[in-house]
Amino acid sequence: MKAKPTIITGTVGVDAHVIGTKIVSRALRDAGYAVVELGAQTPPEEFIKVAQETDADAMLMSSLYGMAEMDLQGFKEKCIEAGLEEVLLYIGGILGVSRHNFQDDEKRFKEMGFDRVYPPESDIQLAIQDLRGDLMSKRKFANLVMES
Amino acid sequence: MKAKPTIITGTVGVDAHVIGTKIVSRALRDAGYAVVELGAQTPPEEFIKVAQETDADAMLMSSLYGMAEMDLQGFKEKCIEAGLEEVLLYIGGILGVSRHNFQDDEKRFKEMGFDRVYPPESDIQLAIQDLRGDLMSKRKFANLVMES
Amino acid sequence: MIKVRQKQIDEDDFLAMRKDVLSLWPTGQEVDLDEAVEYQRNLPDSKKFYKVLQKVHEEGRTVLFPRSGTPIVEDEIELVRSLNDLGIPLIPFTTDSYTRNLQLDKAQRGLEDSIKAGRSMLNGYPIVNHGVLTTRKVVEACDGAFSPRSSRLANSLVGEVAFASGMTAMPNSFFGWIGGYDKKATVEECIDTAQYLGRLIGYYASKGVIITTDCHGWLPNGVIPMSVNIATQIIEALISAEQGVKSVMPQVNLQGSIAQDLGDIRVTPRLYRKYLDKLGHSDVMIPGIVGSQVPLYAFPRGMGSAFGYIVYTATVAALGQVDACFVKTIDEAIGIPTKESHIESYQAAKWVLDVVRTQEFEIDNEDIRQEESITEAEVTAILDKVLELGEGDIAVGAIRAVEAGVLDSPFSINIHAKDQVLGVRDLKGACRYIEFGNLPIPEEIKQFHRDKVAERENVEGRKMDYYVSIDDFWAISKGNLLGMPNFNNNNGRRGKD
Amino acid sequence: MIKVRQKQIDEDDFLAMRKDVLSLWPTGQEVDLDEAVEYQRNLPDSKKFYKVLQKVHEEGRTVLFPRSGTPIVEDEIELVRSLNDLGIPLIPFTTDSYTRNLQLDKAQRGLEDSIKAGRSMLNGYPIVNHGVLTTRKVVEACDGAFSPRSSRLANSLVGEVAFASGMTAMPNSFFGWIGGYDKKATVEECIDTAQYLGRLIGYYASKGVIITTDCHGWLPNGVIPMSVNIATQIIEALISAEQGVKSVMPQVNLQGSIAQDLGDIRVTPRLYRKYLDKLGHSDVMIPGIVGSQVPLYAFPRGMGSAFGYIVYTATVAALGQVDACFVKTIDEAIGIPTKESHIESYQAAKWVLDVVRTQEFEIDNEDIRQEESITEAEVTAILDKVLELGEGDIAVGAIRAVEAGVLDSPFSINIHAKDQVLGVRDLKGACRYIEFGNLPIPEEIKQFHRDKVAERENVEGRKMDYYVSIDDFWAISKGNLLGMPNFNNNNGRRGKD
Ligand code: B12
Ligand code: B12
Repeated sequence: MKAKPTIITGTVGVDAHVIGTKIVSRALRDAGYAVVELGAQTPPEEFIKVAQETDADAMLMSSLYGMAEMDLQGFKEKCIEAGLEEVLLYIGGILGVSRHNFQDDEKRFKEMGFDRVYPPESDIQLAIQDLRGDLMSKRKFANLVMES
Repeated sequence: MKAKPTIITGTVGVDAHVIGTKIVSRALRDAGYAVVELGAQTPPEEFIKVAQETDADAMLMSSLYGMAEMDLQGFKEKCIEAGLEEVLLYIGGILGVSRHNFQDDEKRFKEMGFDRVYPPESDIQLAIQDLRGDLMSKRKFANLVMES
Repeated sequence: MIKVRQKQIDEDDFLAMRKDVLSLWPTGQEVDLDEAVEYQRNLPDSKKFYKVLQKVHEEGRTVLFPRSGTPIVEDEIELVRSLNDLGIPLIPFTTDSYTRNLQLDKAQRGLEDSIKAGRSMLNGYPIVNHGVLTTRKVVEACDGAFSPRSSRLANSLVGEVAFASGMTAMPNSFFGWIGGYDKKATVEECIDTAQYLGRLIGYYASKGVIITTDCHGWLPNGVIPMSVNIATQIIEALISAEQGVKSVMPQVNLQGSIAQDLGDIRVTPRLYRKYLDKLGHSDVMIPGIVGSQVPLYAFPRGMGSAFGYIVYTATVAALGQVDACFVKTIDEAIGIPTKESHIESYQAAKWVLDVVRTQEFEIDNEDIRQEESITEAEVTAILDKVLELGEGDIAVGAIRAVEAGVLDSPFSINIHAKDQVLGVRDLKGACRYIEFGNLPIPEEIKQFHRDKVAERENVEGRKMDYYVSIDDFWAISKGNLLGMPNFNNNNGRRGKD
Repeated sequence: MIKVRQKQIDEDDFLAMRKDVLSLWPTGQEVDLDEAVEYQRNLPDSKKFYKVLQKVHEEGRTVLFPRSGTPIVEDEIELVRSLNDLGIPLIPFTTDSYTRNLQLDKAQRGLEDSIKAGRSMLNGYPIVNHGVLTTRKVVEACDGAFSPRSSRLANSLVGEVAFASGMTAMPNSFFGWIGGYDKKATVEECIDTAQYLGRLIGYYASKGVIITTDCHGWLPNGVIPMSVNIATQIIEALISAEQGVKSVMPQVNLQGSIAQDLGDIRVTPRLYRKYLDKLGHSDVMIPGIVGSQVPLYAFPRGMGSAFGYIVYTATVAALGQVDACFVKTIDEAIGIPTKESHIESYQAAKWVLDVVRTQEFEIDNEDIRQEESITEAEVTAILDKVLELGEGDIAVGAIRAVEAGVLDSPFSINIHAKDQVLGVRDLKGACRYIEFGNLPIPEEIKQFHRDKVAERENVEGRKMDYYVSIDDFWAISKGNLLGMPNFNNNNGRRGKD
């Protein structure tokens, strides 16, 4: 069992909105996680490759530019193929184009295999709480007492 | 036959919005009409009384404060009772309360016996053209060449 | 023969007058003055208008002071709460037009119809019909200080019910009635009525309860400088002060010219102080001033433009560092605003008020100073003339001044107004006179107006007359300060036909 | 080893490079440079960006220069027409993200999907896929001057297609890519790319066709002074000028502090002129400047607050008398704006721009002058250091400066940025550094920043650190300039858990 869970962060596709994922990454680090920060404009394949290399426990993906759905077609399936079915998939940001309902986004991304979907401007501390719970319930970290 | 048509103006009920009816009155005078300007806050009964006294040809009523419908319940009937069935009834301003459709206002006031109903901020010159046409077609002024 | 005098109403006479006022409608009997004083005494500071203003002033903020009212009490409670939730500490209380005209049976019918229909059939809250007990529920429903709006006929009764219900401010603005609300009352009748409310507030003051009076002055219905408005506000303040009012709030009408608006913001409270002191009312406080989007220009109909006008006005108010700010809503040109429109409009205004005030940005230039000194000279000349006409009695002077056109303003509702003055904007958008009527404005200042008007005549190649005045009146609603001859409604200019 | 130099690309080399660029996608073949020059020559003045700016400047107006783009050509035509109908003479042309990253097959798919679905599946107009003939239809559809937006990878090809289609301006802002659009490119690669577009515009210029370059500088992703942004804009202008660009448009990023924004508006064009002249480009004109709501603060989500922010920014732009103004829409925080949101937003902004500019209001005070001199000192120190590092060659200097952190800005996308600087607002809302990294800011000015930051630390009783910087970054979206520790998203501050 690893000492610290390993989390991969980044924006997916050619999304340039890096500010949010930088803040997310720092918050995870502050909370005691090992963070592999891929930054902006990270192709889905790179997430998978790095997850394999680092034995990652979760991916916290960001997307703001409205094209995440196109970018992530079949992503969960590729994760499974790559032996990453146990890796938690979270996504946050702005997931649709133009005025739309978050509920629709959430439904769509859950159907695409994401474990959790966050609305715009979510509180990252709450997401970190979710993450802790999800990791514990996967029993990968039997007694996850993080620094925070 | 009179030399000039006589027009009565004013805001009806306790409506205080006098600016519009002052502008309307001046425009009518500029256009050569005889105007009896009752000003703001004129009770419906006063319109009728003055119309009788002055042998008026039309009333151009204004109402902006949203309560015209209440103020003018049964007005046309009272005009008829008073022998004023031939007097043209025009109304303009803001005829309903809150966001609403002018089309509904128009329908309602026409049903109440108004000859013409004008939307907010109407061009008074166009209304004066209407008036001229209506007066001529009533043949009260066979050859209405106004000054304008 | 003028009977009214600038003199405090004798207490016994006043108590006798009260009986008549309270007998106008059954709910009058709910008003028990001693109990009301006690109730007022126990109000928290957040419900005392002058305390809120003072606090806001100390904190260097500009808060919103909107207008609104709706007939059904549950709706009104929801409305005042939603305003308060937005951070608005000064809560308006608009009464409906029937109430204002003391047609209380019609108000009753409107109220009942509203309840039956489940939607408002009145354009405000019929405070008299609801009475003290019900209205206290509204006052207690949120944590803000209340100020009801009325007009002349109902002023005394509305004041009685409002103060007994825990409201702590009210306009006592008899020139407001002359400008916009009362067609036939004489100036003397208006002063009479104002003296009653002043005396009532004075009575509360004598028991240690301070109620604030906001002075609106002669409602400016058109494109004109604010001098007459400011002068008449000060007259209203003096009349109220004589009756025992201890707290007055000046209102600066923001017209859209930054220089003129900021000049007026500076000069108005200074002139209030000057004349209050001069006439022996040094103990009357000015807890704060309110900037108002009031000059009665037609509002833009489009939502975007309406937001533009609202936020712009709030910005100027904040730059002028006024304590409170009244802006309209995006529905202004359409009809009584929905709750949503209220909220969005005030959120926009609040955003900019907070952002600008944080900056403590000092703004000054030659134009502002010039407008300031012009307004000061005009107001002073007018007030001195009024005092002269009254032989020292401001009440008498006010009456004679209106008669003589020494006080005058265009498009007023009241038939006693001369209506001989008119204005247009100059090239930079400041309001200037084109017709001075009998205003006692010093000759060199008249010349200044004429020069500015001539500049625009030269540039536009047209005479600055009544029609341009009306063009300018519509201009803001069309997206600028200077009117164009071809606005859609043509302004009654003679067409070709 | 740095290979790039501040030196005009040789014409033959350039023509050879063009072949490669145009072969990237079939529509490249639609570009015939001579025919394009001819087409450009015949454009009316209203489609020439610099002419429009000059005219606006002479008339003393501030016009809107929005952003927008949509994939389907009929929709794009409708969009540009509706902007133009609002009186907008400078028409933006946002390309989609796939295009900007030269993923033209994905753009093609997105375009086809959009057409099939009848709604946009791309976040902009795929100009390369549409090609010259189609895009000319858009340009000809309205009476405005066009400026397309791209990022590094597609910059050359987008420029080729856009100019051949009759567009007459384009950013050539390689620091913009470093700040916000390109993760991996080296500064050298960025300069290379910018030199190509500069050379292309220079080629048009040599035939008498003036195309304007707007310089955005290092995209400021956070709460920091604009000095690095302005310095890098000037570097971009110099790189472009060397390639033959004859018209550059400075952009002033309006951050919400009136004093700082107005100071920057004054100083920016002056410093452009200074360095252009100093380095031998006196013949490059500055036809106008644009004020931009660009510092990349999260936008308010509520409609009212969004209008507040938009109108406020436009007001400051108009007070600063800039020639053009870019504001976002009320949908900014939500998603790609609808056509209605565009229209309402620009109507609001236009209302205030027109109303304020009419007034020719002069605004000045000690704070503005102070900000002006601080920005001037910082930009000068930075640029002089860059020139020193490059031993007189600005291109070489720019590369070394980024490496050394002499040019630096937080939260940049590019991995070559040092990311060692950080800022917060001071008590009055001006942006100050809390971390200077290696910026060559003179010591006494650093001290000024520290003093201002200390003032706020004292008042708020908390250290001004990374977390406050992020609080401040969110502040505008929450309705003020200064961030509070308890904004809903907590800013990643360590919680209690
Ligand atoms: C800043 C910005 C940019 C900057 C980015 C700079 C940078 N270095 O990152 C620049 C200028 C480069 C940019 C470019 C573009 N942008 Co942009 N941009 C914005 C803006 C104004 C703010 C985004 C931001 O940084 N927010 C602040 C950060 C801190 O918040 P955040 O990212 O949401 O992250 C927080 C939370 O959401 C959460 N979170 C984030 N991710 C995750 C993930 C998980 C798992 C969890 C639990 C939580 C979480 O925690 C974070 C910290 O609190 C938004 C509009 C807005 N919201 O105001 C538009 C916006 C996102 N951009 C948009 C667009 C279209 C673009 C462009 C395509 C077009 C253009 N304008 O040039 C390009 C795209 C380039 C590309 N290839 O992606 C659109 C997207 C539209 C849509 N989805 O429908 C928006 C919404 C604006 C709009 N309405 O048009 N943009
Ligand atoms: C100025 C004004 C006032 C002034 C009036 C001053 C005065 N001396 O007239 C004052 C402050 C006194 C006032 C008071 C009130 N007002 Co008011 N007021 C306005 C305002 C801002 C402008 C009205 C105006 O003068 N327009 C300009 C004139 C020239 O236009 P007009 O009257 O429409 O007339 C033109 C055309 O319509 C046409 N026309 C007019 N009549 C006719 C008739 C015919 C036959 C024809 C052919 C053409 C025609 O020609 C005219 C010249 O071009 C409007 C909102 C707006 N539109 O911006 C609110 C507004 C009319 N007021 C309103 C209300 C509710 C009130 C008050 C009840 C509450 C309050 N705020 O105190 C009181 C009512 C008092 C009373 N008893 O009536 C509401 C009415 C709501 C509704 N209908 O749903 C409005 C719409 C504001 C709002 N959205 O709340 N108001």
